[in-house]
Amino acid sequence: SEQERAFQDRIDRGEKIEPKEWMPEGYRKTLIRQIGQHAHSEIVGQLPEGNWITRAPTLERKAILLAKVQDEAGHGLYLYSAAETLGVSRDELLELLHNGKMKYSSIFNYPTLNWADIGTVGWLVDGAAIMNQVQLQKTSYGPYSRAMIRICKEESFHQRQGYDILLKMCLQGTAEQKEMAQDAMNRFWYPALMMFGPSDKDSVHSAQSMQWKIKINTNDELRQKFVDQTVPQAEYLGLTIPDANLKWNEEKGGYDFSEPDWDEFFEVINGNGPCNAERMEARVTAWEDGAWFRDGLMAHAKKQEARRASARMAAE
Amino acid sequence: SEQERAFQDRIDRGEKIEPKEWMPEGYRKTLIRQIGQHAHSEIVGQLPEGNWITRAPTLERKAILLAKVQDEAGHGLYLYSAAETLGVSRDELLELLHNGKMKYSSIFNYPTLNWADIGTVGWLVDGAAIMNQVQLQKTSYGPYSRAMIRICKEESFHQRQGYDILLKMCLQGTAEQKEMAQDAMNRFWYPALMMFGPSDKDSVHSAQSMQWKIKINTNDELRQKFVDQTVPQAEYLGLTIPDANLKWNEEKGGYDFSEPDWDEFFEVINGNGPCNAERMEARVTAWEDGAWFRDGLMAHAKKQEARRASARMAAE
Amino acid sequence: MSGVEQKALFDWLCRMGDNCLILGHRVSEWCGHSPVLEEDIALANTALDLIGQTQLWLGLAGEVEGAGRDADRLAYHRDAAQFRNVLLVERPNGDFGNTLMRQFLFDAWHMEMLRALQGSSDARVAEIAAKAAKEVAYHLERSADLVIRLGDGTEESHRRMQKALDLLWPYTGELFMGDAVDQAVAAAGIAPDPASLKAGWTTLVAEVMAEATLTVPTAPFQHKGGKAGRHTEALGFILADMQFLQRAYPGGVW
Amino acid sequence: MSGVEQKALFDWLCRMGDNCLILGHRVSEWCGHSPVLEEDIALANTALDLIGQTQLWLGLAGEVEGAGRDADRLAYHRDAAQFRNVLLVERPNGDFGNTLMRQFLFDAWHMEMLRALQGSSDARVAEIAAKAAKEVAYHLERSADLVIRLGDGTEESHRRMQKALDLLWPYTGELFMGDAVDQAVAAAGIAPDPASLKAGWTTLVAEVMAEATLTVPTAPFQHKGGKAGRHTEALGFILADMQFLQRAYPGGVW
Repeated sequence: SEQERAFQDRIDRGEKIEPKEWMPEGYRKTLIRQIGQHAHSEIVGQLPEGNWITRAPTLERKAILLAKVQDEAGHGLYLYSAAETLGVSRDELLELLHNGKMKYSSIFNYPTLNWADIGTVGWLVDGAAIMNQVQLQKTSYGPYSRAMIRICKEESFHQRQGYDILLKMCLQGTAEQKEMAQDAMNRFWYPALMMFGPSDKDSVHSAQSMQWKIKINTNDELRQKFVDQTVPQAEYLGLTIPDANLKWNEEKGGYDFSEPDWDEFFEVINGNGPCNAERMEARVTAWEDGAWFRDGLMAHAKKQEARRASARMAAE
Repeated sequence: SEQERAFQDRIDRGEKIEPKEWMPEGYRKTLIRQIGQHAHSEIVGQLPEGNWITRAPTLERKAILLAKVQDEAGHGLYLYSAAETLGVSRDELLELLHNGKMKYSSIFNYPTLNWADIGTVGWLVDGAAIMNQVQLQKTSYGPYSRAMIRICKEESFHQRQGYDILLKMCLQGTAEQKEMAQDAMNRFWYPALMMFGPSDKDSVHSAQSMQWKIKINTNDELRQKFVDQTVPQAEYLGLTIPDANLKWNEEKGGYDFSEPDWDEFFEVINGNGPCNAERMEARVTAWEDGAWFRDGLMAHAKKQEARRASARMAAE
Repeated sequence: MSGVEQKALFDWLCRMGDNCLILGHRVSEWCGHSPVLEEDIALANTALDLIGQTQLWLGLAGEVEGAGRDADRLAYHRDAAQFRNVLLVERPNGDFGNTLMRQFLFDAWHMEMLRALQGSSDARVAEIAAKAAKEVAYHLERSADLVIRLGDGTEESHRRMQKALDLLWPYTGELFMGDAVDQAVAAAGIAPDPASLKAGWTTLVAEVMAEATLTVPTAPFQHKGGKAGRHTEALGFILADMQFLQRAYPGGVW
Repeated sequence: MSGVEQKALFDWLCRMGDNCLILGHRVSEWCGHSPVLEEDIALANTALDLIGQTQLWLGLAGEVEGAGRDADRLAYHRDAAQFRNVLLVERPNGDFGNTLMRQFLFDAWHMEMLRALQGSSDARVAEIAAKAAKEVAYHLERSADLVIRLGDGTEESHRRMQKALDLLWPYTGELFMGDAVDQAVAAAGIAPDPASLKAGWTTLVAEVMAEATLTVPTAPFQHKGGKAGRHTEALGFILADMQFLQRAYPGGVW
């Protein structure tokens, strides 16, 4: 249609789309799905890291981890707000999460099993997330783009803190600590690669999203960039990336590497990951057990409103 | 009355009273209270020791503690059975426990705070219990007496195991371990002395109970015996009994010692001990959460019965 | 400072630090499990403040002791009997209402204490108190507000808050009980006599509970022991988690 | 025995021992909290048997390894990644029905395994298996019976047992998955190929569930990892409690 063409022209000129402006239904839907998933990922993402807060090995590490998890909840808040500008409430989105109709990043279905996992999640998982998010600062939807700018600042901080945990463990720590770090690397490498989504040729939504500048780079581009950035960091730590095919390719100016096991990826997406059931149970339980709390606050607000109203009436 | 006199004569001759035989209502009531409290003490007594099963420091200690707690549950079973011969069911007694109308030994309202407490509970608490129970083997009510004979055999085993924990910690252990043991002694000494009940002059039920041979020795006799037995054991461990007045009295051939704080005793009896609320909550929760389990078994039994009945009918 | 005073000051600083550490631990157990996202944020923030305060108090305790123990050493290498926190802060979280009530009852005391400590004769103590007071003022504002809203919310939320208040009440008395340690630091002008904080606390609690339509319990029995290292059975389990890595990997670098 | 075989045997013995240790731990968490006194006794007895079997398996593992580690050293001084139990046994207790269902699913496998092991080429293994089999036969009889009675009890007990079965089912597959360790011990005639136990287990489970009026799930997904040291997040917390004293008091004598 005329409208759609005009919309695409604005996008192509690099203009930002704002909440009240016209947009194609598909654009709105795609954004809601993407922003909602991203928001859900932030709140579910509290769980694997929260798992180690009570066991953090020093007071400083505990404080840093608390701050990080707090940031994640904050990111969730920004993102739900961005989604709300598209006409969907946080409660609606949460209901879709709780009944399994919306997803969160499948990385959070992997368990955190030792303290090095906390470092590795910061380094690899936040690293991959940032790679994704940096491009999204340039996304065409204004509120989303602005949320991303705020988020990116904090995330890069998290990534450095994660890497710092591993620096300590690998370069100054005991042999056992280095083993932990290698174990974490072995478990998180491929799931981190999966975070960019399936290869472009198998990715359903990619082309349209790129045209709308909801995505800027392809999955494969981002994955390649991530590997190229990560390999030297791993080398510095003295960690081995669990990929026998990993090799510098002079010609392309990047590393060749093995694809993750996409069957596993789709299994995990479909509920069959190590922690899917626990993560969902934790979130649903938190929500259900908290119903009385939310109801209580609501009831109090109504009482206060009624009191103010009758005070006004009495005064008139 | 004639009957009462004849009953007392039988007691005085040392005869045992058996379930179906006539007995004064007061005798029955006193026995129900005493046996019921004793049974409740066994099951509540699982909690402070159970608290350390998952943290027992060696596999052998864990096994010994499990066996001990299992024995205690078993003692509970014997005692509820003995009480049932007096016409009161286990469920009735449990209801009285759960609604606070029946008590259990107040010693179990003290927490177990370190591993030496497990040794100390075995040595002092089981030691005091045995002192009580040995005399009760001669009690006039047959089923109670027989339960006590079984129980005493196991208890003395428990006491030795408790003492053995302390032998290891005090004679072979580190300075920290010995400190733990002294800390446990400091906390458990007076509560153990309280286990014999208030001084004879303040004890409400004692005279009648002794006449009926429901009790054989007085509270003060038993307490003295306990102190005299325990002091040299403490000395052997190198532990200090927290009583500046403790002193050998050549004349009486026993130790002089300080009375426990009876105000504390009555406070704890009346619900104001360190763990009263937790202990009751644990028991009531176990009972309530287990209702579906008991109902399920009952329903299955009825179904089976109905099936057998209809099978019989079909066969006829 | 005499040796006795130094020992008393060390003990007293451990009490301040351990209160923050253990309450921070309990609060952090909620992480990702609270009833609403804003609470996840607020709780993480509260825990973070408390852990920060722990670092300051236990750091100073280590300095005062002069035996080479820093805040981490004190946090991670003492067993339960060496911990000096009041029993209130180690109480299990229970439901979210219980957690909030515990927080309010503690915050109300904490604020009184930190206010008084800003006039401490020990400049280091006064400085930590001034910094902490800013954070705790916010904790208190928030916990008081939520107690009021939930107390005067639905029947269900009222019931839960009253139950929480009844359960926790017997653990508040310890906050105001003094002992030789308290006397020594009070005599040195370092900290107030704990009993002197009671009037302010009682007034604030009464006000908040009145607005929350909750009934302040009157039963006199109060637990004690934490300040002297006699804790509830809960603390050992807290420490088993908290200290696992430090205990299991001696010589580790984190 | 070659070095490879010895290493495989050590690993395999740790699997046997760790299954017993971790399940024994879980079961013992019920102590004093079960729905009825007879169950308190039965659970303590089950836990006790399992801890006894742990001592035998891990004791032999230590001997085979020949590095001076005894059963206690193995139980108390390995971290989660060195544990070799299947994930099933570390699943949280949940309600009492979940605990019983986990016990039955494990007992049914355990019995098949111990039966086969009595013909082991390693006399020490056969001997432990013979002793354990007597105990486990009783565990199995009891857990099967309770699953049947509760499955075919009230609507509520049926619902709970079905839920437990559905939740635990994805953790049963690991019992029958083989790897290099399994192949090595099977090749040496020490232990059966895990897959060979599946038919017997499946038949028994099907029979019991039919009598219990419960539906055996058909979803194919199965968790794995425990046998190779990749556990769930639950194990770390189990070990933090279990190992606290040994970790906190090096050089202690217990």
